[in-house]
Amino acid sequence: MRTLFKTSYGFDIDHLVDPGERIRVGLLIAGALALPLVLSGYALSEMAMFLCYALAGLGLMVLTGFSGQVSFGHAAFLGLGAYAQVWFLQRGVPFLVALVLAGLIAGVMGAAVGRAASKMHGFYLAIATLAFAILVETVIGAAVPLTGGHMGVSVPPITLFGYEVQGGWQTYYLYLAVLLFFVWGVANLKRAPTGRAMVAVRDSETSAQSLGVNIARTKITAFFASAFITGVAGGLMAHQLYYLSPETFGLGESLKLLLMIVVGGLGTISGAIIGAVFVTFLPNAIEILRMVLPSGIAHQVGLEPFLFGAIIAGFIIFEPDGLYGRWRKFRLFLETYPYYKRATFTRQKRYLKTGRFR
Amino acid sequence: ADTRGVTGTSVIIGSHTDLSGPLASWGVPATNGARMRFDDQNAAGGVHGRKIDFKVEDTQYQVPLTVRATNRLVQRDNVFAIILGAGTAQSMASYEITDKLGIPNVFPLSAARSMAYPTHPLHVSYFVSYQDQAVGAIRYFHETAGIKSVCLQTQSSEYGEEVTEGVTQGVEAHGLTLAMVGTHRTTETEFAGVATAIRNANCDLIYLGTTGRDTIALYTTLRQLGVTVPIVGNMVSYLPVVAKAAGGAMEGLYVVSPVADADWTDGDAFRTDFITRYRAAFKEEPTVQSQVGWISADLLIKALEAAGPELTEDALMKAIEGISHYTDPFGGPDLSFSADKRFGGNSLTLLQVENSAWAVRQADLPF
Amino acid sequence: MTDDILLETRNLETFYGPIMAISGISLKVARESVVTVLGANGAGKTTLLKTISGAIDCKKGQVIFGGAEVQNQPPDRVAARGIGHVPEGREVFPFMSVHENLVVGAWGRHDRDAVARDMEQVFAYFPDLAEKRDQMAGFLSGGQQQMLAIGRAFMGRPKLMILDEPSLGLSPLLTKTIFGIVRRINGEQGVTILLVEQNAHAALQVADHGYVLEVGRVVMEAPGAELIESEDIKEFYLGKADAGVRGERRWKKRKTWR
Amino acid sequence: MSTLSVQNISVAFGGLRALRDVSFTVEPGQIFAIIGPNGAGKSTIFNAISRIYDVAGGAIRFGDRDLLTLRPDQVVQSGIARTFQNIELFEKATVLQNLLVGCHGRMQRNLLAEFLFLPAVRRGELAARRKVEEVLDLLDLQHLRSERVADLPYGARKNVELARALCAGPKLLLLDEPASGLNPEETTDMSFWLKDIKEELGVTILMVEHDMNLVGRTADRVLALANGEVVAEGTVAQVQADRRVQDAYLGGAA
Amino acid sequence: MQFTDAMHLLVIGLAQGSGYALVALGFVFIYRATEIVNFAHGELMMLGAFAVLTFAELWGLGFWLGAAMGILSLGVFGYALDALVMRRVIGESQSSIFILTVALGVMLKALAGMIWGYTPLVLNVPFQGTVDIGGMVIATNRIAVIIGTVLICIALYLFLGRTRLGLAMQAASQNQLAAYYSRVPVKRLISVIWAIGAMVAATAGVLMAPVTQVSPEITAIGIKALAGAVVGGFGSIPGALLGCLLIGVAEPFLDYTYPPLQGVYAYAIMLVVLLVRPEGLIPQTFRKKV
Ligand SMILES: Nc1ncnc2c1ncn2[C@@H]1O[C@H](COP(=O)(O)OP(=O)(O)OP(=O)(O)O)[C@@H](O)[C@H]1O
Ligand SMILES: Nc1ncnc2c1ncn2[C@@H]1O[C@H](COP(=O)(O)OP(=O)(O)OP(=O)(O)O)[C@@H](O)[C@H]1O
Ligand SMILES: [Mg+2]
Ligand SMILES: [Mg+2]
Repeated sequence: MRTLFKTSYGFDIDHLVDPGERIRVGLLIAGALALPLVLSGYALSEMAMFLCYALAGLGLMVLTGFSGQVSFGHAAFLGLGAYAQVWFLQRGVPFLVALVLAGLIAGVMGAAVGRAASKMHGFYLAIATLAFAILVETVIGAAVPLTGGHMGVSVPPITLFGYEVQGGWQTYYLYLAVLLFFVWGVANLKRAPTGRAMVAVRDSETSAQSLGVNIARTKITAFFASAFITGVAGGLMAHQLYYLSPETFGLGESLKLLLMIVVGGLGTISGAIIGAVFVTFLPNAIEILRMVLPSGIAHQVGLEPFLFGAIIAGFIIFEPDGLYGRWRKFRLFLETYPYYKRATFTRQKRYLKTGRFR
Repeated sequence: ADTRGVTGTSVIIGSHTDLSGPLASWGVPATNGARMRFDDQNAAGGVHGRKIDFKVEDTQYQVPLTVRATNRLVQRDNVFAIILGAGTAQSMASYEITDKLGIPNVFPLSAARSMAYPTHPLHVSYFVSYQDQAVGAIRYFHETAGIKSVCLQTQSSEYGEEVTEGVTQGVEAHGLTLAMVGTHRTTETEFAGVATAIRNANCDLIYLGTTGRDTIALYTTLRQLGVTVPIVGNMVSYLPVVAKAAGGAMEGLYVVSPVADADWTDGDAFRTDFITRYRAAFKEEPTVQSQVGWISADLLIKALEAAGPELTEDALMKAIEGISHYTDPFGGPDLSFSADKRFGGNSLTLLQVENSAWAVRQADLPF
Repeated sequence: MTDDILLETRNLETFYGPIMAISGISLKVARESVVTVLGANGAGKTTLLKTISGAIDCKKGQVIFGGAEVQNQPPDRVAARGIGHVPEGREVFPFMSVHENLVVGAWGRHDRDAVARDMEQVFAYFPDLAEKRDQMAGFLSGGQQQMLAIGRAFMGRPKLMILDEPSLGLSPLLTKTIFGIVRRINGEQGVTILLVEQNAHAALQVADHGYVLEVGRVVMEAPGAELIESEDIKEFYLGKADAGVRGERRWKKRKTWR
Repeated sequence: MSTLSVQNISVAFGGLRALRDVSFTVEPGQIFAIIGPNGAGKSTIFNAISRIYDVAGGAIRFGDRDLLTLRPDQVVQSGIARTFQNIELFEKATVLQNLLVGCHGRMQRNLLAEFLFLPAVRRGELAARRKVEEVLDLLDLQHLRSERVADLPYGARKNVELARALCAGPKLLLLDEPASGLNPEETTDMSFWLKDIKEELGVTILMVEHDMNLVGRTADRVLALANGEVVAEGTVAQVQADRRVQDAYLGGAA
Repeated sequence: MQFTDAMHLLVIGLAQGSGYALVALGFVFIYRATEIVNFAHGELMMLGAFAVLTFAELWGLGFWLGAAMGILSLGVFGYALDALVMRRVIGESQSSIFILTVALGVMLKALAGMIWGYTPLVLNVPFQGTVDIGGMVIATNRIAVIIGTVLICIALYLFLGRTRLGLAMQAASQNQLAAYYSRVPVKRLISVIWAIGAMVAATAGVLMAPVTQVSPEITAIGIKALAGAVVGGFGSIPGALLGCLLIGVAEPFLDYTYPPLQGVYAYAIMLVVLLVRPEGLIPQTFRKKV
């Protein structure tokens, strides 16, 4: 095991001070950059979708993972972003500007929700966001001149500085760049006062308040940042969906986002990304599973959602800290080998206490 | 030839459909019917020596999953054509992908106008559009019963919007009034409020843009409120369960449909064989949706045959456009396609619930 | 005489993940005696008590209660054998009234009259609680919650009562009362007491026997009266002594047992 | 220097009047202790000052500010920090992170700047970190810097909470039973720290405490409360000598 | 609108509200005793309806015996669900547990689809037909829902508040460790609660079957029930009843007044209530005393 000597406070502030971690992240990015060399067009389009989900998950992570506000309606922001993106593109706004505007529109709506929700807590907030998402869906369906209603709209292609970005590796790199930018930004936020305030609000409102954290403002900020990022993800996702209709951004999609970050590991940036990997590629894994299953079962209708549910349930039962938690254990095992002690992560019995206090 | 998805010995046909979501009651039997047709053809040596490789992807009726399914079919499985894609928005998204690559995407499991209109060389639909279904129904009741006003209740979905368009069109064509329009979310189960509103609107005909469960709930509620005017649904409500539901309370409901369930009991050899084999293979009764699947597959096979051994996308589409007055062995209405007739159906069937079953009231209904 | 030992731990080791919180603790609690465990912050007192009552699992060692091994059993089973635990830090049922809290405390008892009598007894011990009988426990003051936690354990009529810092946050008057009650239930009802207390002076006054814990080990054990006389105990645990020994001196003396 | 003056405040919960016309004044540089039986309303006074409870009447002023016009999160800006009787730390976070949140009130916040982590944000972070280290040094908590609070024993948490309150750089510190759960040795340490905080940092301290030893060593003035009403006020000796205090609180001979 | 129309809508609304409430009661009951928000509750309801349908129709046991067996088997299912699955995640974060219930819901729905298919099935109930109350024709099954709900509601309320078992359940949800120390067999108790919750859900499924038919899609009612429970103050039994009735009654009138938005009103009402009272009508969460 390496020991890192900290010689300045900067060590606690900077990203990636541990050389091992630096190498790992470097390798990961290098690997991501090299992917188009080895992947087919289909796989790259899957990757682009994955990047959209990772970004959306990152957005939800800011809200739910950091500031503890569970949202059942985040797909609404995805949808707002997507529709806004298409609307701006149709009116000739350049791609990047449209993307920022799409984020802003989602963000402002998010802030409004945050404002309204600043007095709500826990489950009430979650259900209120669900209602909000249903209303957004309804409005998108009804605002025919703006959105094409339920008939939907098709999405214009991406043009960047007058050059049409093709599917495959070009889209992939573009999306990767956007994701990396936001990962960096959110990591920054996390080490800065606002990020800390969000975490404080999550852990104890009374305590945070007594230290000068303005609860309402922190929640609104969290909602804004979260919705902004998710809105941008929606803007990107629009191009992968080719065709938008309001039902696309319904409850199922919201739950999927939530599921993603929980399975990935709440409260960590890596969690959002690992969760997206999980959710995007689980269907592929199920496909492979299908091949080895006896054909009577493999062609059973509804097998796919069933396995989807089962695998997620299994993960939560056996790995409640999410996939990121599993990875940490694995890393510790490697680092401390052969001195790894199982006991390190065995848990003592735990007991629930009421969550009806705030 | 080096056409995508076509080799000397096989041709790959794909389908993205709903096997486990809200439209599974359409997707599953249709897929089964098509699979049966393809398997039979393969057993008989395929088309021009090519076996048909039928790849089905479940979309759970979700657009994102449909996009991924289409990508898989197109990029990984390298399909030659797609048939029986489920859902309107889903198929629209799928079109965006297949059109770019010039892949035929035909006979979707949706009668929306946008499925084949505006005319596109790679799209055809085997149904009569929801609009035309509504137009046909309204014309029929206007001509036979002299209705003056219509009430409309639809789901708030693209399907609902299509129906609304059709009803509006029909109403305008005959100078009627549209007395009331209501929409509801697809998951709704309780309709007392709107039913009262509909009753109080006093219209002569009630048209439903509903699917299955909501048709039953709305119909029974309306009748309980003492509404006696004709109530008409369209092809989506044309399900056995709708006729059977509520212990006989569905008596009198009309539907207009471009397809009609075969008469399974008349001893016809084909149908008797079909029903026994279907039961054996899929452990359930065939429905009109199974017929739709079978017929779509049959149409495709006819077209593949007509396209000749040098199979290209273009040849297939030309061959489909050449189909005229096709009749199916289930006894349904005939179909024709041409360069500008992209919806195959030539007429509709009007059915009504009688003794908890669908009875044909008028075949070959024009629209 | 082993018969006289109600509770015994043998070589108990408990971990929190990789951290060993107690390492090989053996102690004996004789029937109808009062035993106290002293120790600095983080010495492992709470961990020891929790291990005894099954709230956490031990890795090694045994807990023998009334002749049977009970370690690593679910806490409700252990409690049903006759252990009443007053946990550290006022663990009441916050949305239930004081009265309901006490009713739950008597779970598993079927002698209605005796339960009613015990309830009156608790209210007699703590008149403050009687006043607040129907108030939600979560809104009691800190001290009142502490009283309620003690009363609730009492309602179970345990053979062994485990008290984790019962005087935490109680006024000087009530602290005295608590120790009076401890002595009474020990004397009158023959309840055995295992007591952890920062107020070592008071604890040692009622204790027949005492153990001193340091970083998870027992470093000293002796009858209560002897411990009071020990220099180290005086220096580090008895508030009384420090006025004389430590006074305004800021540096600390080394403990001789290290 | 600011004076805390509490004038005739009353607090009621439904029918229960937890405080009735309580008044007292804490002069700058004092250690002011509140004692009283359990349920007397001591914590309620703290909650009223930090605006967690609304008062039914009266006034609370700190220096020239009317506290009753502030939101709970603004109280710390006016120079008042507090600890809680039952310890309200951020359990899942490390000690260091807890203390950094303590600095929150004094840090600049700007979402975009933080998102991009501009140099100004870094400077702010470093300054906060230096403050935290000072406090850690003062309370001898360096070794716990990167421990998770959930893993700490009760006594250590009490100290961490005190440290967190100090990070806010208060002029007035409200401590709810700082010595509960500490053994006599640690209580002695606490008394030294309290004096250091008062003398070296010039912080005024208002504390609730049941340990008369600690009160006796440190408090300049003592207020005795019973049933929501002031019973006595004065020096430690004066209050301890009061009959009613002895009966209701100390239990005869103190 | 005529007076009889209004009365009719009122009765329908009450019945519909009762239906929501019956589902909500199950939610609330499980929440009250375990603080777990069981998102799979709508699925339990659906399973209950299917189970009864299987026994009553497919096995031909007739309605009453079928209903009894179906509801009981859901009880067993609920018990097993806790004992085998939910028990393992005690003490995990709320959001993890919530997602677990979502995943369970997905599984149960898919499973039901595999077993019974996706086409709605019809359960024939003995309370078919209509009654005529002062010129108002009301389906008997509506009245059955109202009566069933009232009875179950009273029973659960008394059970939680008045029996020792009920107190112990509440204790277990508020502070498990302290409940253990008080000898309450927390694990077993929680399994019993799941059993009861599942049985209530199954009852709801049966009573609602004439209105909804039986298909995997009926789980959607669960979400409106959730909305109702939240309006009332999540965790309160009277609150759930109140909230669900409010939504149930308001819906038909709003549908009547402006038909194009049917299905959105429940959520709109909920948002409005939450904006005014962020903790619902009967608040169940409290500011921690510090
Ligand atoms: N949940 C936990 N996770 C990890 N370590 C813990 C946990 N609880 C306690 N510890 C550690 O175990 C050791 C013993 O703690 P314990 O709470 O038993 O001490 P204690 O003697 O009761 O202290 P106090 O007098 O402060 O209550 C401490 O070093 C503490 O850091
Ligand atoms: N939020 C609340 N709701 C209802 N009653 C309350 C609330 N907070 C305090 N009380 C009541 O007010 C009285 C005073 O409580 P407080 O917490 O101020 O006492 P205290 O003096 O701090 O006692 P202790 O020394 O035991 O902590 C108590 O009787 C308590 O039950
Ligand atoms: Mg302890
Ligand atoms: Mg207090």
